[in-house]
Amino acid sequence: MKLEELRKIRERVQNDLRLRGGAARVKIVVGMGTSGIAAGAREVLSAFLDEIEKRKLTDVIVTQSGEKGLASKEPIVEVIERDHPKVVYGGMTAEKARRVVVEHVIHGTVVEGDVLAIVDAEKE
Amino acid sequence: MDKLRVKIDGRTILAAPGKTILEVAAENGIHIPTLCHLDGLRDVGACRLCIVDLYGQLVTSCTTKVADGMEIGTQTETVRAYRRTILELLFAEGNHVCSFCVSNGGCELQDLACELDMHSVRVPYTYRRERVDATHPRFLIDRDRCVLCGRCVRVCQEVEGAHTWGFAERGATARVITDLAVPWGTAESCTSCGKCVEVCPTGAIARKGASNAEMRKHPDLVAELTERRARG
Amino acid sequence: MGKVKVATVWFSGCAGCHMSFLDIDEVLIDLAGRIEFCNSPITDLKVFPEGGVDVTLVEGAIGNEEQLELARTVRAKSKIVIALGDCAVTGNVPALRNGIPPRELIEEIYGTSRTTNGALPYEVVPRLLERVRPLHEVIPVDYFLHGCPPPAGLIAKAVLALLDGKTPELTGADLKFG
Amino acid sequence: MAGRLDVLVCSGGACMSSHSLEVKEELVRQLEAHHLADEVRIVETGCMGPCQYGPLVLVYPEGVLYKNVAAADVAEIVSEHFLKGRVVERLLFRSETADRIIQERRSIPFFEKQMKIVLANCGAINPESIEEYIGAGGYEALGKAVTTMTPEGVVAEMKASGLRGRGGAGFPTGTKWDFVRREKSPKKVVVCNADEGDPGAFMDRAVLEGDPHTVIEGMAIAAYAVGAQHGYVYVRAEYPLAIKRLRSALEAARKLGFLGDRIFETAFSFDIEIRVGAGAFVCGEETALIASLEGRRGVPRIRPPYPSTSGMWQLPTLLNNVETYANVRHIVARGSAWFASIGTEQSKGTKVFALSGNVRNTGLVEVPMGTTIGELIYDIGGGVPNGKRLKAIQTGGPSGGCIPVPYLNTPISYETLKELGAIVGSGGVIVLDEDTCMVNLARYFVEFTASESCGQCVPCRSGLVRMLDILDRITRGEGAMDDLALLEELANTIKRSSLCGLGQTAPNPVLSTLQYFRDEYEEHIRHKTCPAAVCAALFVAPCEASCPAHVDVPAYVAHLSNGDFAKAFDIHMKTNPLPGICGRVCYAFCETKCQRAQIEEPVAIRDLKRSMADYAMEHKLAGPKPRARNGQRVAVVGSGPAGLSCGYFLAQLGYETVLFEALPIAGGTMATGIPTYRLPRDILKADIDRIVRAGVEIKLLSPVEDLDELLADGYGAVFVATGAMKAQTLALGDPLPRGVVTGVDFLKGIHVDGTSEVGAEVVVIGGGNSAIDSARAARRLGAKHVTIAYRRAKADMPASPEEIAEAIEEGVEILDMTSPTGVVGGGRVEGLRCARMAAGPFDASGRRRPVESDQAEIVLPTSMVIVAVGQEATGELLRGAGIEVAKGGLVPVDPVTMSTSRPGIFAGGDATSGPATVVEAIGAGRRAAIAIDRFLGGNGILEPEERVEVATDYDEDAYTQERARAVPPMAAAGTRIRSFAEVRGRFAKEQAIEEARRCLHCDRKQTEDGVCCGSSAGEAAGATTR
Repeated sequence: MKLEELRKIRERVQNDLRLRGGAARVKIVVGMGTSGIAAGAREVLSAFLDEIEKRKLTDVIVTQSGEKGLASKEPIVEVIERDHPKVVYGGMTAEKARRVVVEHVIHGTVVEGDVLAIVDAEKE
Repeated sequence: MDKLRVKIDGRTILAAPGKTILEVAAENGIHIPTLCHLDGLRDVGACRLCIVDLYGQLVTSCTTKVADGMEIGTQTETVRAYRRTILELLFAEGNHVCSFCVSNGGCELQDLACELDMHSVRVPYTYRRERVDATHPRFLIDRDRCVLCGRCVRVCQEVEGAHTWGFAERGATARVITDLAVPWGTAESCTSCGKCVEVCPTGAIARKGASNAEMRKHPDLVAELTERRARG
Repeated sequence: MGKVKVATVWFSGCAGCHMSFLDIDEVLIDLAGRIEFCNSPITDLKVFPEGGVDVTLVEGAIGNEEQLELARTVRAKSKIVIALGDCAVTGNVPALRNGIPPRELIEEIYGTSRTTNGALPYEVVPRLLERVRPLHEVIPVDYFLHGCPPPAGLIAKAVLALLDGKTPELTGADLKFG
Repeated sequence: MAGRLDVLVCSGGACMSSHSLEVKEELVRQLEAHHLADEVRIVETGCMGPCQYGPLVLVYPEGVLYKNVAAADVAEIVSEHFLKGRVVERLLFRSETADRIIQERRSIPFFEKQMKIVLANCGAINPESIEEYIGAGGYEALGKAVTTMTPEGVVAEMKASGLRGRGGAGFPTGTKWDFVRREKSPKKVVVCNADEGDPGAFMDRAVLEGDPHTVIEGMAIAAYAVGAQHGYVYVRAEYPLAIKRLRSALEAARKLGFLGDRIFETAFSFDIEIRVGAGAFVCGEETALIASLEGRRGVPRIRPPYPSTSGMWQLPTLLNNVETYANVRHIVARGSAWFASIGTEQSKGTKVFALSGNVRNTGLVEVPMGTTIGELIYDIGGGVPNGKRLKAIQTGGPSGGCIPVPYLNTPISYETLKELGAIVGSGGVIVLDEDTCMVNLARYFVEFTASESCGQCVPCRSGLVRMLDILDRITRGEGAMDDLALLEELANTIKRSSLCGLGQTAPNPVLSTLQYFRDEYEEHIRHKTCPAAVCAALFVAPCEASCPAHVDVPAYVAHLSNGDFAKAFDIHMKTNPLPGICGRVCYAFCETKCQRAQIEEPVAIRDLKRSMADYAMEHKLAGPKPRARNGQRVAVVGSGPAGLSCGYFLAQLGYETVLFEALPIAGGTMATGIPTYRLPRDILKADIDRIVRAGVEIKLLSPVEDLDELLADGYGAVFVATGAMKAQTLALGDPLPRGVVTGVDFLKGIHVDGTSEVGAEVVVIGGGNSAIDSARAARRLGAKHVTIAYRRAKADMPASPEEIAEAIEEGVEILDMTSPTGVVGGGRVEGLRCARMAAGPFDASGRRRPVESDQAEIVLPTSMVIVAVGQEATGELLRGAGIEVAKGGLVPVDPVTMSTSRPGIFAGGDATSGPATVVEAIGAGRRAAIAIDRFLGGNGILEPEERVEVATDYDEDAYTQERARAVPPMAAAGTRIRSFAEVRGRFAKEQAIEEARRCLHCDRKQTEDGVCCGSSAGEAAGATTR
């Protein structure tokens, strides 16, 4: 074992432990109420997780929330970035989820067409 | 070798390095009471009766080596009081009934009561009740009279090399045992050399059938033996 | 000057200490002129003097309720109490029964005895204490005379010192038990 | 696919014993069932800390902490939280101070003030995964040390860090390392002492179970620094889980090359073996530990030589404790300067404490050195539960000492605790509440050390047993005052002359309790009482022991359970002649000690008493017959509870007794101060009339001005019970506008003078019962809005919680942390200016002192201000009789005889104690009556007959089953505020009988053959140890 090897292990494992750090840059919240799940929120959630894994994003966490009260727009997803307003997407699909990861999460460009609302953090 | 300068009870004394306070005191005619110490055996500092005052710290003189500039009090109020309390504790934990003891008149514990001015035992007595082990053909042990000084254990290990005697249990139930706590008479390692009898400071280990007048012990035997062995 | 009032009492012990007291020989004559014996097994005076005494010598350990009671009376009515001999000082031989329940003891001693026909003395004699105790465990004691029995000379030394109004110097070999 | 949730299940020892593994298994099943196994990862971790609330489940990324999770809760957590994102609120932590739920782990007060260095990984990673350890930065420090630092450099870092031995002695770790490093020996050994043996200490176990690699890494760094090749961990056999995890950690470390040959491809080689100890406490002592490691009898030997020069196999040996090693990697990785910046001048870093005893949040906590004791107990520990008062904390286990309440502001460090006679020790902290008997506590520790002494040296072996004898004697009520001196002498002899640390520290629990709680020892010896009602030989039952009047509660409750109200009443009258009053306004100290609370709730003793008293009143029962008159006369000044009680018992003893009362009515504060909705005046009158019928003469409108006149009048003795009627005031303005009154005057106005003027808006200042009484009375007189302004926190109000709750129901608003500074208004008061307060340091009472906050002053608009901030005695009458009067008008008296410095003059009640309770005054009056009897030549015996245990005639076993406490009917708040009618109703007769049968009969201690005949809870009550 060399020091460099140790550090390699650490980097690998740290990705694994990122959930517990509480210091994620971006938090993606998938609405998983009854209507959300009926509209395909499970697939959306899986797509997010898969895409994040593929792109080795260590500072993004995916979590879930309950009913948002806007059944017609489900699945609904919120993207919360530190120091940015919250972006709420509606009518998500697995495909759109992958796009949000690439464009919004990685490149910082909101995927305009699917946005339901942009909410300032203070107003909540 | 350079001598160290120490002060014992106000007297300045030159001492050889590597010696214990007890040795230096004895060489200079200063008596310090002892019980578990015996010339020729390794010192363990268990009975605590030889404590002396280093003015700030109490140490057992049998285990503490002299150091240059050391100031030692062997008879300060503090150590005298503590020694007396410790002696009372010894008397209280056993059944030290001198009047019918085979060592009456030849007992180090009895002598210590005189030496340390012990008028009465202020703590409650325990009244221990242990069976006398008289299974050995020549010797017996009355554990009620044992002070757990460990001299029998050490002489058996260090001089005889038989390792028959040992300690068992702890706290108030600690006691000396032969082999793995078997009756002495059945302890196979025992060579029946009798050194334990000679070093036992009280009447706990004694020769069978000996009258009080006959039961005089010779603990100095050990020092003689070890010295002779050293000379080869 | 009036005579010094002296009492002696005898609890659980063998009377050997009293014998030793008598062994002080010619000193007894000297003492006779200076002390008044108030209560003592020797004089067979059975009631402890109401008015109190100067010195009481106590032989024996405290083994039963009567002795405990009397020991307290002795303390209340004596200026100086001396524990005389190893039984009073340490419990000595009588205390060897400690650890055996009194009931068992009585049954062992009386229950199997031919002379008592197995009758057990529960009511007529004072009840045994759970443990035999040295005198100072039940009352404060001023001086301790060691020995089984204490040598006559030691007793004489202590008593004479007290008669001279001095504190008996008990030290070294004076403190030999047994 | 990457995980979405990490679910950490605590599998520390405490959580495992509350079945956390079942929770984990159920989680696995539920995740499978919901097809979440890929997204949710379950991690078994070491101890998370708040053991009280186990099993604990921590869910990331949100950081939601669930407590007391049962397997049955798992389905809900999975379907609600993991699937739908709805946190399961009922399993969350709740704030102790405010009524709110706390979701995230980091905002739970228990964690807020902690700083986790040693425990950083405990509860956060899987202890059986070396990868997780590495992910958390593990083995980086070892790599750094062996590849970039010299051994001297490592030692220098340790020295500079200021780390001190965490095993208890606090020896500088770097210095010890330096000793070993300097030894010229080709072979050296490092040893980890994991023989954690203090009762109540479990920090080493938590580290070994929760983060074993941190210890391995620390030992490896140490070995590198001192030049050792072999390491041993000496761990007690009682820690099988720690052994198992350590063993698997060692294997994993070897596999990755952190142990073994050429570590990090350097010349450094090192390996570790586990040695399992057989559980002797003394083996925590280093020389005994080494003896045991070598396979010999585990007894200490004299030092020097120290292990650093001659330890295991006579080799230079470095011996440190688990927690010490756990600090090492952090110091190496982050630098000594960082470490030295934490803590106090001489005590650096953090310390792990195991909080246990009477504290809300028991468990493991880690705080920076310098954290105050109060912060540890209150902010982290959550304070003392069940409404009990803190008495002391015990630190350092059997080698440590007690620290009483006045020292809560002491910052924790090796030096400060030592100064107080305690020690940091290994970190066990036992919180003790008012129900702890300090003598019994000391006895417990001495019993422990006496049986754990190795038996080698005389002072420890024989001395501790003798100390135990003496302590036993004292707890049985057979102690003498001389025993305390002997106990101290033995303690000092053992402390100063024992061979090893065990003996040298074993007397500490006795010495420190003697230092701070000597009065408690003296209570046991002089008065044969155990104030905490623990030492079973000294009382009938805990209720009786805690009653200031020592009413034989078990006896009268037993009579009630048999339906015999008259006999119950007779028993009560033997010690307390005011049952009607006490059945309503008593503080019911008895109920706070009632052992029934261990099953559900205390027996409703006060309500039972009321039923009995009402029965006696309605049936015109008189109570026990007094003795024939003996012809002697005694005067009593004041007709409050103390005076009435003293007068009654004097009459029972045959004295002709005259009570002098200055006012036109009898009863003292009971008549002038306690509102009628709590104590109807016909009840007061009935109790007083019964005393008059028993032979006491009461002279109203007869103020006494000169005690000597009374004595000259032929009274053989005088009992002065003039109360504490003078209201304390606040400087709110000069001159005060109209509308500012004292609580005393306000309540007296209502009940004696018949005035009833009240403003629409009323502010009451104060936090005691008279403040509550004033507020509730004001509501009844028509005040629209009543506010109580109190300068401390609501939880610190001295008023009874029951009264406070009832006041709030009646619309009284309580504004705490509010301290009045002045009134607003000219002719008539218009408002009250108040400063807003913040919680400051702890005061001698153990409460936080209110200090001015930076919030702006507020003005409470009001037309009336009632100042109810306390009352005091004047002591005038006694001063006039030449008796010295202390500050606050209080007269010093003997607590048993109530006699003043002047023979023949006795005093009691509020006049000598300051404002207290009715039942305390009754007790004082009775004690005085007994003492007066003795003074006048009597024998002072009120009850010649021995206590008889009351037989009961129902199926007791049936009543030891859980059974709710009976609640008497209460008037609705809306009805209550319309009149001064009594608020609380009473039990129906059958209901009272049923309730009385809930009594567990703690008075029945042992039958002749030594078998306890009570129920299991009854046994608990009779036991001397808690």
